[in-house]
Amino acid sequence: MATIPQDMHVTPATVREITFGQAIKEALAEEMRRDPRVFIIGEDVAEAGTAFKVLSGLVKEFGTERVIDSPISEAGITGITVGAAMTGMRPVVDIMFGDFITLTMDQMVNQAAKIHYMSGGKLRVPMVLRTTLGATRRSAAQHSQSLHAWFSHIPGLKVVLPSTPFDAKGLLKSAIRDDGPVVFFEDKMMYQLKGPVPEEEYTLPLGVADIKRAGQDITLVATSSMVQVSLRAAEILEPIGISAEVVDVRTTVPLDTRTLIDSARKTSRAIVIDEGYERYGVTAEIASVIADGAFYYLDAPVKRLGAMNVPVPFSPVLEDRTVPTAEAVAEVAKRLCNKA
Amino acid sequence: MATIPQDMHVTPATVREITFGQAIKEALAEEMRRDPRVFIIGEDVAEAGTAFKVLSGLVKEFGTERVIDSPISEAGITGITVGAAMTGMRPVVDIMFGDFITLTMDQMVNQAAKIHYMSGGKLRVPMVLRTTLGATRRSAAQHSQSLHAWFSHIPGLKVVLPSTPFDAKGLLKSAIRDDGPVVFFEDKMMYQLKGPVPEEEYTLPLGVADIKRAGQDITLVATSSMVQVSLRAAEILEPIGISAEVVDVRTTVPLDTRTLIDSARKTSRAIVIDEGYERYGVTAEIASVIADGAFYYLDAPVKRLGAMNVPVPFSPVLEDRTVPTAEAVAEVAKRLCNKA
Amino acid sequence: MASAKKSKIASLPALDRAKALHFYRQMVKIRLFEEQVNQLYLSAKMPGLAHLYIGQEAVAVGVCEALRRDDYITSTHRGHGHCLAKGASPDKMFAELLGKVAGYCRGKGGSMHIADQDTGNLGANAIVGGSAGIATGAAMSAKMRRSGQVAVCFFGEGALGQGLLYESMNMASLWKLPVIYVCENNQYNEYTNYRESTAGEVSARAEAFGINTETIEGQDVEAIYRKSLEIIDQTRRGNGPAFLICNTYRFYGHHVGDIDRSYYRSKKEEEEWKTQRDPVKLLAERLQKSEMADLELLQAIDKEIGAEIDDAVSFALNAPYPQPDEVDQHVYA
Amino acid sequence: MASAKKSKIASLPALDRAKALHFYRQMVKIRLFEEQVNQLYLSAKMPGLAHLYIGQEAVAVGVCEALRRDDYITSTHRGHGHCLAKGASPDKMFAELLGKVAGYCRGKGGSMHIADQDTGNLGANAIVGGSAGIATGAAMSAKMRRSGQVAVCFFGEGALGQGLLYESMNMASLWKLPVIYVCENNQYNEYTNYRESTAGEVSARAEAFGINTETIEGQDVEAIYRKSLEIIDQTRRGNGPAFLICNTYRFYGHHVGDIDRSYYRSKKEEEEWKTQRDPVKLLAERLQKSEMADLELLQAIDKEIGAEIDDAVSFALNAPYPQPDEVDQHVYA
Ligand SMILES: Cc1ncc(C[n+]2csc(CCOP(=O)(O)OP(=O)(O)O)c2C)c(N)n1
Ligand SMILES: Cc1ncc(C[n+]2csc(CCOP(=O)(O)OP(=O)(O)O)c2C)c(N)n1
Ligand SMILES: [Mg+2]
Ligand SMILES: [Mg+2]
Repeated sequence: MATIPQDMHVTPATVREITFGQAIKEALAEEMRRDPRVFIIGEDVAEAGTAFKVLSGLVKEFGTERVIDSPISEAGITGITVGAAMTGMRPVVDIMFGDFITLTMDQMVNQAAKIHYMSGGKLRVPMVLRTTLGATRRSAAQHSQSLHAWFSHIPGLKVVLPSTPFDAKGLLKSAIRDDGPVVFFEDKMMYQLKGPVPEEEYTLPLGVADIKRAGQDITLVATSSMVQVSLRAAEILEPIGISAEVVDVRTTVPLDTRTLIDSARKTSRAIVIDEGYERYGVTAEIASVIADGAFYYLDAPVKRLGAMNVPVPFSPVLEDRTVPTAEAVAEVAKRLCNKA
Repeated sequence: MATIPQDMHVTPATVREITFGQAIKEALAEEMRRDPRVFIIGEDVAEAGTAFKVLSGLVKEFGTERVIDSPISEAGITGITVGAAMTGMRPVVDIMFGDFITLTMDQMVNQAAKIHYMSGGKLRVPMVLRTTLGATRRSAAQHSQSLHAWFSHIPGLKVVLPSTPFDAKGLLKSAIRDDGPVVFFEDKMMYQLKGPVPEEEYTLPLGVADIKRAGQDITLVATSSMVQVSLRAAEILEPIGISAEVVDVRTTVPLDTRTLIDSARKTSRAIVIDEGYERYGVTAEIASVIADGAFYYLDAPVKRLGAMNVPVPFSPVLEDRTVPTAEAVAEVAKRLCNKA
Repeated sequence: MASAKKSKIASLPALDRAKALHFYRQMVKIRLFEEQVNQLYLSAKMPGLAHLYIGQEAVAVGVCEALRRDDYITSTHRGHGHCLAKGASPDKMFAELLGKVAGYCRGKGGSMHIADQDTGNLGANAIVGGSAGIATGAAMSAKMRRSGQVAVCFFGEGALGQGLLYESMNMASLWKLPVIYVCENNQYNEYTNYRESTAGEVSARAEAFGINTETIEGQDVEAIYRKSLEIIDQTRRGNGPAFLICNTYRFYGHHVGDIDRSYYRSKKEEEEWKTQRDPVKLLAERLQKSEMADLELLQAIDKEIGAEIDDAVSFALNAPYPQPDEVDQHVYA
Repeated sequence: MASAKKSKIASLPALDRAKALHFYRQMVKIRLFEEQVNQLYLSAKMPGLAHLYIGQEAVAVGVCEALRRDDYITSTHRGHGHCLAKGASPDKMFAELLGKVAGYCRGKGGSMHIADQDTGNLGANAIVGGSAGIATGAAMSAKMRRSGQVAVCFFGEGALGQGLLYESMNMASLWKLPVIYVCENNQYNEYTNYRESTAGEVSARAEAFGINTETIEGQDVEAIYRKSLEIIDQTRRGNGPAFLICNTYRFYGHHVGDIDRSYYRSKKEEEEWKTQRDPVKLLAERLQKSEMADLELLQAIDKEIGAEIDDAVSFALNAPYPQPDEVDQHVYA
């Protein structure tokens, strides 16, 4: 079973269209069949198949010993996951809303991320924490955050942000096989998004960005939910003669700096788009990596678009203003290309 | 009692030299005398005067009703602080090591930071969370982190990082008087640092950076512990003809972008230095703000120096390699100025 | 004052008519409010979801009627009942649920974050167990200010899974803080029966911290009211925190979108509760038996409150949305 | 195997001589190890601080002697005793304390993070209560792998303030996980007496979750060993978690730098424990009374172990530091 290089094109014959949610479930099911050490723990993950119904049916195949409904104890289940991972299992813990990772930070950051290092490389913590991100579900300030910047800041953790069903499946399988702790963020609004996924088994390496659309005039670097937004922005720009390249970072850690910098050097302009709060968010790291690495090639400053620096409001008229849109990205792109 | 503008020079007559720790204690004592709503809660803050002995004696003056020893419950005391702040008090919660804020994230981020906004501006949370940062105390991975980037990412929180006794006192008093939640980071290694502090009462505004040293050739933007490092770097650079300007951001939120950008425009070169992990840390935000705002003035890419992207190791020979030094800053500066 | 209260309890007779009818009004108000919320959802007029309190009305009303207006409460994702019981008005609540500027939070909070300091409501909370520390801190503040206020922390039995609750109870007990933890055991954490998530006896969880703990029938508003008066009075006099377990049931889904529930609980179970243990029906029967009210009067009340709720809904439907530029207001106080 | 153990317990006679002397050696080893740690600190040869286990030796030895080598333990900031009792060797421990590459963690962990998978030690933890979830997860893993292993979670009574402990105990009880929570109540959380930070009865904290809970004298290694054999056996057979409270005392400061302790505890109290309740002395006396050993033999053992510790210290002092470029190794597995 080969790792699919980012540029390979899957042969149509083997491909079917499935949703992002189905891709996640397939990845888990395949890894659970392949490796008896893999199990799932979380709130309402079994019969209910999670609040988003993403895991529906897994408990039927694997039973309640491997798809475990837990009490409402995010810190506790994360700690249990760390201990199980240290002792021969490969657990996947499900944290329903990304906002609840606030409760797991000690176990993830002071324990999971550091145990391998603190033990001089002896102990390993092969676990995956799956959680969600993304606003505009009218769920208000405590159920709408995209907090991946926090984990990305912590040495010892890898952070994955898939943007298509194909990427989600291949990256989740690699995350489960990784020998260290990996945090996997799923955009709630993307679960119904359909895309081509091969029948054959495959994995995608962590740390390899993907050029989702080739272009010449400007580079749009995006994560997760913002990749689709950037692709739409590229379509808006096309007719007015701006050819945008869309680069999906796929993993904020490890970050494929080479691909990002090369694209920016080629196009001479870049915008970084992410759904986390803009201030001190992942757009800052990526923008400064590009501004440094492509300094002598840039014709304009690297711009950033993140979520507005406000708690996510409930009212639709307000919430819709807090997340970057294709139109907003296109506007900034036009200005950078002096076509505004 | 007037707010001291950053450029004002305190008249020698009124000044004495006190330590950073004494400045913190004076600020707390003065605010507790001035406002009966202010109280302190934390682990071993009373008789023990904290693990760093910073509060020694406060309990004598204010009693155990206002200097409260708590159980080892970081989440709990932070939650209690939020509730007390919402109902007419102005609590200051003491979180011994910055590493333990991992346990307070839900209460700080999902509660304290959002309550004013979620209530449409009706409820207020005037509280201060005091904690520490800084490595090289040989305390290893769980007692050495500088995690201020996390709070800086969250709308609704203000984040203060003082670098001198004078700043510490003036900024802490403003933090306590602020009507919202403020996180105040103290460098453990700085508690014994002495500096001039006026006898007269004063406060310093949150959101105003301070030029700690004027220069022409390069701007060194630093926070907390790294301000002293940058000042030493400036001294190393002086004799070889590089005049460095050292700008202390003082508060990462609100960030005084004007002062940072103006300095970089003037010198045409900038390095950002901070003791948090470099990747996705505060140096990224500040560097990208400067790279954008001073784009057409910069003669070289903005460089960043943060803590090495590894859990903090115990062994001195390893730990000393993880924190930026004056020599390292000077080396980067020389290269940027083509004097290496 | 405290002693005054004591005598009041001692002499408490069969619930007087005025009070009994007031309880009925309040419970009906919650019931009809929530039915309208469900309608607004089904007719796609309400953004997002909501968690209905129907079936648990006796708890919110029984407890809040025993509180002073200036006493504090903290609430949960299932918070409309607590909010109304503490005195909020339906029109501003509906406006909030629809994201309108006339709402209690100017549309910024929504169903899971309604707060109303005028009635001592420190806010609903969308983090399970998230308000345990806040309520305990409000109690600490009341004690420090010697205001004589108490704080009630409402939470579902699912919050027993959150460590913060134990950290908070420990301090409340150590420092004798005037806080009452009200655990509404409606049998389910989302889609999981609480027995699958809760080891041991619920009451022992609080008793372990030396907290006075009581377990009562959660569908009997009068019993809850009497017990609340007693423990709130004790708590107000400085005897320390209390923990009240009310066994109850949510008649509908975990949220308005939870329609097919057969995989986690039986229709039969739901029917039993709805037919035999409906807190509103039970009170209505008692009122008639005791001849405090006849069917006619009760129907008149239902009608009157129904009209109030209808007006509140149309007020909310017709109210304007916030100005888009409000989006970055109220981030910093 | 399990039943074999059972009979073993039933028939357990007065501790046999070999075992008793082995207990003595282990306790003396911890005592002398810690005295050397203090010396290394005083002579400024050790970077940072350390938390001495002196006074609590009976707990680590009594519990660990009842474990299999492949059973798991998690430990705390005061972890040297647990580490030695589970079978670690002093030389690699001292090397770790001095930040040398020959240390258990190549110098990266230090005093508060020694781990040794060969003896089932999943690591000390500098976060109070931080290993409650880890130990519980190790027990879950053992159960899933049907390995017959158990996990022991050592923690100080201060960890009773951490919510994670309650979240973990709830799941351990629900799922009958083979984990034993060992609470070493040495009376103080840092500089605060535990009664000022702990409401109610400690034992009730675990009983509330339906966990089998025992409280015993923490200075009597034989009592701890016997009780441990019993509950570990029960736990290993699938009867669910257990909670063991050992009342003990730390003879010296919270850490090596905590010299002036008069403001939080009296010299008198310290003297009473040191003179009348020293676990090593108590065992020595018992060995002599029961004529398993005479003073001469015990002194010979002391001397022998003293020599072993001295060698370990000089090994560590002479060992090299890690290469600086190891600093960014072992971040990712
Ligand atoms: C910390 C946290 N974890 C998970 C959730 C998702 N969630 C919302 S309600 C709920 C169930 C709560 O059950 P219970 O506390 O009994 O309240 P009820 O819904 O029965 O009123 C869960 C798991 C949450 N909001 N917060
Ligand atoms: C979460 C957390 N909070 C605070 C501390 C600081 N601290 C280290 S040891 C200690 C006291 C622990 O007391 P106890 O658990 O009884 O263990 P003992 O020191 O008595 O062995 C404290 C507060 C910490 N390490 N972790
Ligand atoms: Mg419930
Ligand atoms: Mg202790």
